[in-house]
Amino acid sequence: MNARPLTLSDAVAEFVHDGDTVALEGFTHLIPFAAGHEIIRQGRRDLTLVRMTPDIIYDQLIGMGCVSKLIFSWAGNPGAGSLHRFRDAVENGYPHPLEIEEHSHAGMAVRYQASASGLPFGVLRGYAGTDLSQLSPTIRWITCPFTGEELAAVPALSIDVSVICAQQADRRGNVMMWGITGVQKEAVLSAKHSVVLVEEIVDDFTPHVNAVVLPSWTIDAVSVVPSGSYPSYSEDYSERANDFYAQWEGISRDRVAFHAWMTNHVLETKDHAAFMESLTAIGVTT
Amino acid sequence: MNARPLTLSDAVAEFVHDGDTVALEGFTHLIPFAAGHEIIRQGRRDLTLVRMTPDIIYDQLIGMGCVSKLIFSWAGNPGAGSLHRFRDAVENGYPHPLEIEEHSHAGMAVRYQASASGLPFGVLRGYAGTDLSQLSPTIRWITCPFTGEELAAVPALSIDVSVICAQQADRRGNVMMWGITGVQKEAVLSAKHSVVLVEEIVDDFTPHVNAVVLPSWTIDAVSVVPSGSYPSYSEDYSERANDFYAQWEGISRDRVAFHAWMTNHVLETKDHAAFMESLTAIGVTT
Amino acid sequence: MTEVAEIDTALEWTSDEIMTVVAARELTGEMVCFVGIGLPSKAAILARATHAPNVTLVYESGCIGAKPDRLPPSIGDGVLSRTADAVVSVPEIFSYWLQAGRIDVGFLGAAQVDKRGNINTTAVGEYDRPTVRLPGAGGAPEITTSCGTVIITLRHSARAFVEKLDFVTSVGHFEDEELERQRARHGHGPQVIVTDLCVLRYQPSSREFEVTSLHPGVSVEDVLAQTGWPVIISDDLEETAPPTKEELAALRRFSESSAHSR
Amino acid sequence: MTEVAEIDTALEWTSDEIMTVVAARELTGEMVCFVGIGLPSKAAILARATHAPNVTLVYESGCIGAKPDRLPPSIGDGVLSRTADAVVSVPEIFSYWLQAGRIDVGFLGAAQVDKRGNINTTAVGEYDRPTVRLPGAGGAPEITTSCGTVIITLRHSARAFVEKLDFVTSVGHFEDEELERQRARHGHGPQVIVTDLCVLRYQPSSREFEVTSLHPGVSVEDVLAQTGWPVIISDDLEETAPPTKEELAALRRFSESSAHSR
Repeated sequence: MNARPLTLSDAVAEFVHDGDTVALEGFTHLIPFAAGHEIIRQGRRDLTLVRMTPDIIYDQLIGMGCVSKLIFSWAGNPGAGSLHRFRDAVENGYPHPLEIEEHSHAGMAVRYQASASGLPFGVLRGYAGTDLSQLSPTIRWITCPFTGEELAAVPALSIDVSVICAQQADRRGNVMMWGITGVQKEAVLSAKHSVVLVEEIVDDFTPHVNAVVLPSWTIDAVSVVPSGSYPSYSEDYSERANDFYAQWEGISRDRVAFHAWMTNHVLETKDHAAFMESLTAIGVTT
Repeated sequence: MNARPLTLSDAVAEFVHDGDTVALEGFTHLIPFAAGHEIIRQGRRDLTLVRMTPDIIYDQLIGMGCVSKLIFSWAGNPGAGSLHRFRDAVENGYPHPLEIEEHSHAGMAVRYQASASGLPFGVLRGYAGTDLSQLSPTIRWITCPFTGEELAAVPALSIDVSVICAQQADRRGNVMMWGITGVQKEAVLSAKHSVVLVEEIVDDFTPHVNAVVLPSWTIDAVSVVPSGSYPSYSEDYSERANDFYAQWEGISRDRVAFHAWMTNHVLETKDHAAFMESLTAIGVTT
Repeated sequence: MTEVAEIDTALEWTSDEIMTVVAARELTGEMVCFVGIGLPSKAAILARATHAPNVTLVYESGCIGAKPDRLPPSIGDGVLSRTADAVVSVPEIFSYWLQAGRIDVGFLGAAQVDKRGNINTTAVGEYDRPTVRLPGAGGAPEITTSCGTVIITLRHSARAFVEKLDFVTSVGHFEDEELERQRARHGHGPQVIVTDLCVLRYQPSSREFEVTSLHPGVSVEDVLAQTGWPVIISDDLEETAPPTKEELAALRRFSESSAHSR
Repeated sequence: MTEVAEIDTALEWTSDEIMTVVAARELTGEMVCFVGIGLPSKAAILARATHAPNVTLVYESGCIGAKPDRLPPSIGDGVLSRTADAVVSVPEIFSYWLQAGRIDVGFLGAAQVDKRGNINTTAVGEYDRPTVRLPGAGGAPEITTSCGTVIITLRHSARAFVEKLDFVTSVGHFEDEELERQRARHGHGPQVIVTDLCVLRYQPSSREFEVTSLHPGVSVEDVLAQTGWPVIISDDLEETAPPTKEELAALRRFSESSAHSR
């Protein structure tokens, strides 16, 4: 069945439920911030979040108490600092304890690939000698039946809904993304349901270097959300708001400042357009 | 080290040796016929040929006695008939016996992927209950360490040299192909050495849907061979010579007719341009 | 071309034509179909051109959502990549698309088939020194086990419909019930065989393919004579609806444009 | 900016600058380098801008052969994808490129390092209730084992250079000799640690990192005071060649353009 056009609010209401395992994927580029904000607005609870590189939007979801478990490989604010809400949850159990299941990037990538391939596990040369391999029940060892070599095995990810950003959808609901496309194709193909935020709908796609097209029938809903990746970026549509990433260090370090910011800009805005306006109102160039 | 520009003759002389395991990959599109012909001209012997879909060029190499073993998954002349030289070798041992190691497409694809990934084996859900899995020492069983499910395991391919066609190279030796790109990227990344035949050298690549770029440093030699894929095709450069595929049924069925054709068009032509002229001379539209 | 037009008016058809038309009818709605070369490709394109315009065609060459307006002479034809929604690598088509269970219907030909829908496309005679070496497995073993259901099409003859395959290239349904249960977790396997004589459907009760429909002018005796095992004739045996004028016109139109494209 | 120009003339430098310059010198010729975020990225870009223009930069975001003319604030910056020879998916970069052994040099930062080049980027304190939760493994475990060699860069302090890691995120060299032999089949592991005080190189004889070069103005005592284990000082101890005018100019030029791009 082809993708349906839905508002982001309707898409989140329909496809993201309390207790779900959710991947909002993106690798610096094309991070679905608008969807994370909408999940916070709708007050989802007890989510298991999956992502190789959880960044500010996961920090926000964790800090707002939406998340009970995080599956990830690198949780930071690249080049700018820490994810203080993530750290506060792990170090101090605030706002409540956060279960973590962590891997290396290579391990997470293989878990996505296994899942997208319909396999129960994947194999990699990795983890040998690491403490992660000692403590994680999701890292086991397997012997090559041809060479006898020992390799690491990791289980496929089981994801209820993946949300990604892409630059464009066509009128039939096929979506196209380009630039750094990360693990988003695998995220969509790993999930039972998927929602794609796009900058715009076009009549026909123009070829791009490294373009990835996901056919309409692999997607449940397409939502048009201009700048839906802000403060991340959409190649050829927007620039990354590096200032915002730097400022997050200050906002997120303090619990009160964090909650004030989230209230002003997320809880009290009705959608992504209003969120962007709320930033403009305080002098942020968006 | 970046790819070197070499004539096809020099590239074959330097990188394809008697006894080597060689993959001339291509999936209907971009099949490196000119390289196969040059291997025949240079009289290579005892080759192990690898390809998912051996077609006419492998039929020619087998018929000319260059090949001692074939690793493959589907050997036919699609839509047109049989590979009679391949069949003659398997059914009658002519010109000499041919060892075969066969897989399904899925199995071959996983073998290429494992090799390109530096893994000793790959896993797939396949082969269960097939006679192939009974007789092939390259199909074994492996148990998922998380679910207990039994899956097939296949060993990585070990390839000395891969030869592929691409549409373009740039001046630094990066190559770009588009249209149906098959398993050619994996073939190059699986092999110790690789040679790429291109239609032309360009200053800059133009974006194409589904373009695959291989960086110069993953390739040993780039040879400019216009229409080097004939009678296969190069999207945006040439059309597939479907007539030729149909005619091959007649040429290849008879040992004498086959040798006469190979002598006239391959052994007695000095290069691919001369091969193409020899076809024009007998009224074939190339 | 004149000849074709005459046949069209009289609504006569060749045995290959009815086989293609009847196979095409198995594709409906928004099915996603994995298409092999030859008759399967012809039937799938016909379905899209007639009653099932929303069927998605996936080719093992990596073309997803191809919309060919003529019969491609191969599954790697440029018309497939140029009209596809997405083109992916061959390893990806087998891993992320076929193995992952994203395909509703697989469409296979065969050299030999048995009563459980096992097929042979590898060798006739001894494997090590075959009398006829066939092309081999190709995508078939994983198509039969990974697609939701599978349609098999081949010409009906006692050489093709055999009691025992010379080589099991692809498993239809296991004799062993436990193996069959495991297999069915990933797809229902072959459910229908369309030949130039009749339609056979898999019956879970008998665990065999049974003849459920005879093409116009074909008798039970014709089918029995061309089947190498005592094939069960369904109690609800029907006569296949003959090809319609529209079906034949569409089939001939793109076969013609294919001939032109030569 | 005036300040920078003054320092430039006097050939003075910050401790971060000398660390970056010295790390950059480790990249030469046509090395293919896997670049992490922060100082590694800065050093790799500096190497390309000065003595090693033919070094190929590969980023875990999938950018192969990126040619940034400024310091990207993240490894997923648009300047990387726009200038790359090829952009591939993140799963592909780890499987076909890193794991396959196509990378000559990996470039890693760390929060803690020990005498064998094991690194911790996971947690300080107990794993289950850490005093400082760090970002985690990222690409590091497989970078250390799959690259030909690995360069580690971090600021030198007794908190960072520890006798025993709180958590082994990535293995440098195994204590067990048999494990170390197996590991070495896929790459030589960390060979150099560049800090703001000195350079340490792995010595197969002692199986430890030894101080081989002190930066100008740094004493052995300074290094010992900031190292949490009795680090071996090489018999062939040298003084690090100071940053040249050209190196500093290039480093400051792209740091400046990075600041502008904000």
